[in-house]
Parts: sequence; C-alpha cells; structure tokens
Amino acid sequence: MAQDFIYLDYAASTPVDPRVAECMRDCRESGYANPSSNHIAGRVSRANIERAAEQLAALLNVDPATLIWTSGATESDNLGIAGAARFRSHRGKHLVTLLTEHKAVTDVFRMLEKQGFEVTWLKPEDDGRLDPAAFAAALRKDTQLASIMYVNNEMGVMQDIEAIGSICREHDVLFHVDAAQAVGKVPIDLQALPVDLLSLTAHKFYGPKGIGALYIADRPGCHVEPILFGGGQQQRIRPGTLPADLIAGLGLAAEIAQPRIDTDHDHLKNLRRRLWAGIQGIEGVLVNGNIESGFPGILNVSVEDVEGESLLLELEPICVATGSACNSKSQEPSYVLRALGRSDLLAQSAIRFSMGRPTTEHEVELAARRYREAVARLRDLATAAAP
Amino acid sequence: MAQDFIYLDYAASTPVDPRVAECMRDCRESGYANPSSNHIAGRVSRANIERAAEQLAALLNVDPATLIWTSGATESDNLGIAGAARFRSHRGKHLVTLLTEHKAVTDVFRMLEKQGFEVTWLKPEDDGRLDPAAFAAALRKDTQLASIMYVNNEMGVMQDIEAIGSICREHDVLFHVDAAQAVGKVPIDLQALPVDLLSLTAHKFYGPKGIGALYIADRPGCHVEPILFGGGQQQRIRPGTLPADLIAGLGLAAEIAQPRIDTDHDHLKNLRRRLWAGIQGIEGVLVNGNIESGFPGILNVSVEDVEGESLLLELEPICVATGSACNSKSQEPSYVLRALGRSDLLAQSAIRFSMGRPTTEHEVELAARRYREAVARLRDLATAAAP
Amino acid sequence: MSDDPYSPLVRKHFANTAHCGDLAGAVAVNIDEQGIRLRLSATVNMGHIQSLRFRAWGCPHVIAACEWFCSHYEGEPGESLSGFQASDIMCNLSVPVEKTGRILVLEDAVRSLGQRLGGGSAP
Amino acid sequence: MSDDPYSPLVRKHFANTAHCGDLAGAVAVNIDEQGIRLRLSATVNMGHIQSLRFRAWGCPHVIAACEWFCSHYEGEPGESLSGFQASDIMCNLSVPVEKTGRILVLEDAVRSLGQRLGGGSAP
Ligand SMILES: Cc1ncc(COP(=O)(O)O)c(C=O)c1O
Ligand SMILES: Cc1ncc(COP(=O)(O)O)c(C=O)c1O
Repeated sequence: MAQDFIYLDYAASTPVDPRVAECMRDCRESGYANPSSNHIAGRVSRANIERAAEQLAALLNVDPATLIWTSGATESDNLGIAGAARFRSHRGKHLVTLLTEHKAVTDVFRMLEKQGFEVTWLKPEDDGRLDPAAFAAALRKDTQLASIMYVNNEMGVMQDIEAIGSICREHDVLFHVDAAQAVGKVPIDLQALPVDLLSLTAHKFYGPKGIGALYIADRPGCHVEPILFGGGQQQRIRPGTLPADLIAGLGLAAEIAQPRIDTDHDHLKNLRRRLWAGIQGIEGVLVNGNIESGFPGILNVSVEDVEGESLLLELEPICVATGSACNSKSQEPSYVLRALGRSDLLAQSAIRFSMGRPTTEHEVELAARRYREAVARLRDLATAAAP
Repeated sequence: MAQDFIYLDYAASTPVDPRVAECMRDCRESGYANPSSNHIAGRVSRANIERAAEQLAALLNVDPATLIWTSGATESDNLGIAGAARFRSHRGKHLVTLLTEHKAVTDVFRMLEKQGFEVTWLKPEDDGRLDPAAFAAALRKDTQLASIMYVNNEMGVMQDIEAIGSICREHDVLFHVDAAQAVGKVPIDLQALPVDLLSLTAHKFYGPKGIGALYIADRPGCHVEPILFGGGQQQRIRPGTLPADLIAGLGLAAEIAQPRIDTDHDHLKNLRRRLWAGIQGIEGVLVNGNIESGFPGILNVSVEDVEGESLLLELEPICVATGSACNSKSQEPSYVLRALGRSDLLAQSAIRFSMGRPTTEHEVELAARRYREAVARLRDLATAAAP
Repeated sequence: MSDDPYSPLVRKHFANTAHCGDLAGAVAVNIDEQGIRLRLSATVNMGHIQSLRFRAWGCPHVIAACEWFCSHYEGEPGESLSGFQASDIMCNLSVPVEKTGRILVLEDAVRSLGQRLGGGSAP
Repeated sequence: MSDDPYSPLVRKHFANTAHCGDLAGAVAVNIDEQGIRLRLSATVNMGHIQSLRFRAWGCPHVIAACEWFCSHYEGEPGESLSGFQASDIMCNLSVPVEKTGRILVLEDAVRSLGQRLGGGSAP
C-alpha cells in the first residue's frame, strides 16, 4: 500500500528496519522450533536468541545474562517495578516516582499503593525536568525503589539519570528506569550509569512490536519476583515460549542503532530546528518541555485559542499525536502536561511531532506549513465567537 | 538454511504458514503505526487488528469483542486464572484444576495457593482422562473457578470439556480452558460449549510466536482483574502497544485453519497410525495417554529398559520431545506422566512424537525405523549390565 | 476506514465551511458553554431565513454540525428553528454519544436564535 | 552450535562404541548406582591391560565416558587404573557439573576393576 500520509509519530511507534524484517523472516524459516526444546531445531532457535542477547548487551554495555525478554516496555515496567518492590518489601514499602511517567509506570505504582505500598509522587519543574535535589529530599529510610524515566514520551524531556542514580546508590535504593524512548537513540552505558533495572521495547527503535526486555543488574539485593507464572524459562523470572524471531529482530535493531546514535541525533536535531523555525513565529505558540536539553526527536507545542481535536483533523494527512498515543483515544488533556502546570486549554491543544530516521526536511517543512495554516484557519473559524 | 533435521515436535511449536508470514510483512509495511494513535496511520493498524479479531472470532464462534490479545497462552492462562480468581474472591476462594495441566496453569494455581486460595488438584485416570463425575465431586459451595485443559500437550489426551463445562454452569463456577493445543486443530464452538475463559497461542497453529488471546465470555460474573497495568488499551484489561502484525498473523492462521480442521485431523490420524504401526511391535513399548480418544497429532510412548536422554540423542536428527518442551531442559521425568502413575523409569524414557500439516508419511516411517533401531542399540549397549 | 471517528459528512462539512462568517445587520446569538463557543447569525426575509452564518471554537463535530445547520436552514421558515433537534444532527452526522452535550449547546443556540427572530415560541 | 549439550568428543564416543561388549575369561565389575548400570571387563597380559569392554545403561555422557575410558586404557599398566580420576573425564568430555555423580560411579567401577586386577592398591 502506498503511503498517503506523512508520518511524524515515531515516538508512538517506528517502522521495522528492512534488515530487521529480513532477519526475522530468516529466523522464522530456520528457527521455528521452540527454543526450550532439547533438539537440533530447538538449538537453532536458541542460538538466534543468544546472538540477540549479545547484540542488545553490546548496545547497553552489559552482560547478556542480565537481560530478560518480555512482551514490551509495559510488561518490563510492571515486572521491574512491581517485581522489585515485592522482592524488597520486607525491608520497606516506600517508593518514589514522577507524576509525568508513562502510564505503564504510574498505573503500576497506583496498583502497588492499593497493595499497601506508599508512593511519593514527585512533580517536575515547569520544563519537565526533575531536580535531583528534590529527588534526594524525597528519599526515606524505608525507600526501596525509585522509578524515573529517561526520555519523556510526550515532551522528549530528558532526566539526569546519572545524578538520580548516584543518589539511589548512596541510599541503597533500587533504581528503575523506563528507557522505552531512549534505547537505541541516546547512548546508554550501564557499566557507567548507576541503574539497576531498565525497561525497553523494540518497536521504538525500528524493531518489531510485541517484544521488549528488562535489564536486571547483577548486584546484591537487585532482583524481581515474577509477575507471570509458568514454565522454567528465563531463570524462572519470565515464563512462556520465547519468540525467537522477534528477539532476533530486537537484537539486530540494537546492533543497527549502536553505530549511528550520533548521526541519528544530528539528523533529528536538524529536523527539529527546521520544524520549530517554521512554527515559532505563530502568535501564542509555546513549547512543552525544554527545547535545549530535550531529546531532539520530539517537539511538543501548544497554541492559544485553538481546539486540539480540530487541529489534529485539520493537520491530516500529517500523522502526529495529541498527548501520548496511549491517551489519544480519550479526549482528556494530557495528565503529563497538566502536571507541568499547563492550563487545560493549553494542554488540550498540544501536538506532539516526533521524527525518526526516515523523516525528511521536506516532511517537517510541510508539517510546519500545514500547522501554520491549520492554526490560522481554526482561529478564523472562531474569531467572532471568541468571547 | 536447508533443513538438516526431521521435525516431529509440532506440539512444541509450528512453523509459520507462508501466507501468514506474508500477511505480517504487509501489515508491517502499511500498518506500522501504533494502533492506539488517532490518525490515519493508526487507523490502518487498528483495521488490521479488527479484521484479525473477526477471523479468530469466526473460528471460535464468538463476538470479536470477547477477545483480549496477550503475548501467548502463558499470559492468557495467568490472566484468565489469576484474574478471574481475584475478581471472584469475595464470593469464595476454592479453585479446582488437574495435576496434568501445563505449567502455565499449575504454577498460577500454586501462586494463588500462597495468596490464600485453596486449590483441589484432581488426578486423572491412568489414561490421562478426567472423569466428569470426579470433577463434579470436587466442587464445593465456595468453588469459584475451575481450569481444565482441552488437549494435553504431552500426551494428546482430550478432556470432555462439554460435560465438565456443564457441571460448572450448574454450580455457577467459572470455567477456564487452556486450549493452546486445541485451537485451530479441533472444532471449538463457544456458542455451544459451556466455557467462560479460553486461552490460546498462535504458534501452535502455524501463526507467529509471541501472540495469543484470552476469550472472556460476555456473561454476568465472568470478568478478570488485570495482571498488567498501563495504558487504557483493550478495555483496561491488558495494556501495551498492540503488535498489529502479529495479531493479523494470528487472525489469518485462524482463518486458514477453520476450513481444514477435518482434513488436518484425518492427515494426522493416518500419520499416527503409521507411526504406531512401526513401533508397536517393540517389546516393552507402551502408549502414554489414550490412542483411541486422544488428539491424533501426538503420540507419546515409553519403553522399558532404555534411558531417555540417550534415546533422544540416538534419534537425532529427528526432533522429538521428552516430556513437554517446557520441561525438556530439566532432566526430571515428566510430572504429567508421574501423575498418571508411570514409574520414574518408564516416565524418563517417554518420547513425544508430534506431527503437523507438513509432516509426511515418509517422515513418520523414518522416525519409526530410527526409534526401533535406537531402542535396539541402547538395549544392546546395556545388555549384560542389566542386573 | 471502519473506525474513522469522523463520518464522511463530518469530514465534508468540516473541510468546507462555506457558512463560516458574520452577516451585516443580522440577528445573532453567542453561546459559551461546555468548552464550546458559538455564534450564529441570521438574516430574515418575509418570514424566511435568508442567510445563516456561524463562528465556532470546538471539535470537528461541532464545527461540522454548525455548517450542516446553516446549509440546511437557509430558505426555511423562521419558525422551523424552534423544531431544530440535536438528535437530527447526532444521527445525520453520526456524532458519538459522548459528544451529545456539545450538540445540545448548538440546539440551545439555534432555539434562542429562533426566539430572537421572533418567529419561535417557547415550547 | 553454541549450546550443544554434548561436546564433539561425547558425540563421537557415543556414536561409535567400539568397546561395547564382554570379554571371554575377563575380570569384570558390575555396578548399579544413581540410576546408572555399568559393567567393565578387562583382560590383562604381563601386567598390562590387553582389552577393555563395557556395558552401560545411562545417559550419553556416561556411555561416552565408558568408551573414552576403554579406548584410553588399553595397553596401559594395570596399576594405572588406580590413578583414574573422574575429573579427567569431566574435563576431556566437557561433562556438565550436574552429572558429576554419574561419572563418579564410573570412577568407582574403574577403581574396583583395578583392585580386582590385583595391580591396584586402595589409595
Ligand atoms: C516511556 C514509555 N514507556 C513505556 C511504553 C510502553 O511500551 P509498549 O507499549 O511497547 O509496552 C511506552 C510506549 O508506549 C513509552 O513511550
Ligand atoms: C497446553 C499449553 N498451555 C500453555 C502453553 C504456553 O504457551 P506459550 O508458551 O505460547 O505461552 C503451551 C505451550 O507451550 C501449552 O502446550
């Protein structure tokens, strides 16, 4: 099918790299056996998985044995957060996280609150960043786990993982990082970064959907209780037949990403600069997040006096998001933007442009023009109606 | 890669049907967007998912809205069993299951036992079948949920789901069925069958790995609490970005299976007959399960005076399983066969041959010959050593 | 596409808002409710509605509904406005039920426009 | 393949058990322990082991270990059997540690064979 849309929603999901697709096809043909099977065919599947573990391990600079395969970052977040909180619950029940985390994090903490854990919900600064000092102040004697995301999915805001992680180490607090938007896009060296648990999902960096991983540091006290029960696969931490083809796809996507993180970054920076240049002149437009320090693949803007849903339709066939994809179906303004103190009116007009490897200058320039025109038309429609 | 093995382990996993592989490729190319996204590209993904839901719904004769996508039968079993037990726990905490269920079922019940539920573990007859009367006798006033598998993964034993389900309905007990080995292979009409929750996984019927579904009947009192938390996808029952390509593959695999269930069945029956004809003459060989009433895709045999691991190696390059794939890595004799009263010695020699659509008469005849020769050689190696 | 949130008619009227604007010397009503801002203006000739225009701040369904209303009521007798029903629009444009409130805002505006035109009598 | 549970040498000795059998007029030991059944027989000539044969019921590692033992000790002095160490086999054949017990059964059998041959002295 020919594409009749302009895709600027790479933060929601990316297309699969053709090499990854081909690798998965090869895997399926030769390695369709169950990787738990103790025969030649099973060993082919297992070898594919081992190679993928090495590829992902190289990207993150970890031992392949520290990686647990999951169905995506949602499951990784659940396993990392609920699993570690329960594993450490005999030591204490206080947990710390951020109001602007992804739902796959916030909803796990909400569930844990119902189960007797106590959660401190930190509010970031107005530009979305968490002050490490504010984080440190939230820690208590009984704090066992903190979860802070790397790159925010709505605004691209990047947290100071190194500083926050160091504070966690000092206080013997396990540190989980939702890196769904960061892996394959920003350099992550887990030998250097003080992170204990890290969640990722392949479809955000040109790998397949339905596969992710949780990194569990090989450190004393760092362990998770399983949240799914079944066969003895994956050190009894996560059961179920491993999808060797998807895992191989994730591995190759990691291998492809590694050497090009810098060039990808420069490419995105150029695109975001052009996009912003094309819309920053609009009266009443403002950036959600922080354009200097944020991840350059995302530009989130609000605009005064424009209704968000109409703006989105008027932008068609440019595919962008309002809030994050996970909330797009609900009409409510983003809880993330409200946590930053945006008014409901400004939050509901927010549009997230997110760019990727295949995005061209032409596409972002077209998007900027369409955005300008859309704002102008909708303001015109409303003019005299404005009270 | 040319196949240098003979695959007779279709119960562990099946190759992906080429049409399914092509469908997934097409889906990935046109529908890579996040299906939760509210734009044209997202709607393409969503349409792919809707079509798949209709295809699977047609196979099972249910409303597409009763289907929840998961990462496989393991997750479906966890969600169906733990989710329903918790949902109904205010009414009672007694649960019933079978000793010979898959680990994805037994391990969930073990976990629930630790959480204060009481489980009655039924022992099947020596041929693996559960007597519905014995099942009825196990039910109590406070029984809320029973889980009985359709086709046993190790022996092919089929349970009388209709009779057991009717008993459940009479007693207002929710009935979960692990149908991982049955869907796409035996006719299942959920309008007629009294089943409330049903688990399935695509890779057992020529679909992709990493995707499954849970059917949740639209009946009062039939509901599950989520076990994963996150975005509002799938009626808040199961969060996470839906892998539209895998789901489309599952759907097509269901559509392909539907019209050929009978011919597939005849094909397997013929193969099993030939296989059994080739080995039944061996002294001391016996069938685990019931060859008359069992699913014909599986033949599980034990043999006296032969060591199982050596037998498996001697059978190479014929890929078969000892016990079920999930336990193959451990050297312990199958808990399923021990539950049937097999001695450890006989249980450890068990070999599961499982056949599929691509299996040929030549393959099973070769397998039978190799099995005869392997048994003879290993017996010869041991002769004088036998005490 | 099966689950397009916008019916073809909504898309058509949203894309082509020929009746957006104001009329000189017209009777007008302004309404600001439920996060929707509307202005309807009408000119009448011999008891019949000559021209209708709208301004709107709202979601695509609201904008399309305004355009639909204007294009359907030009030329109609002034009294007809009192019979205007949100449910007609909901149905014709396939507006999702959760947006009923917004279309009722338009109904209010139309009815009060009818009263202002003098033709309408309160039911 | 990276995670083949059997090393090439195990595969080789398991596939080709030239020393499987019994010897006429030989000294033999039978052992039945840990689910392993073994029989080793040896003939001696001038203090040297002339021929070795085995029978075994066990996993591939046990069978390959028997074959390896027989093929390595033919022609050696009878006393050498008392120096036989399970660890040599574990290492040479890359036997996984969880199977140590099984290879120790073979060590027992070899040592008692040595004693029966008269050359061996208990350590
Ligand atoms: C920051 C973040 N965390 C978690 C997720 C969940 O990932 P998935 O839907 O692949 O489980 C996403 C994307 O949806 C995300 O952006
Ligand atoms: C009966 C049965 N239930 C559950 C499962 C688990 O399926 P999956 O590994 O796809 O989650 C399997 C297969 O492994 C099975 O045979």
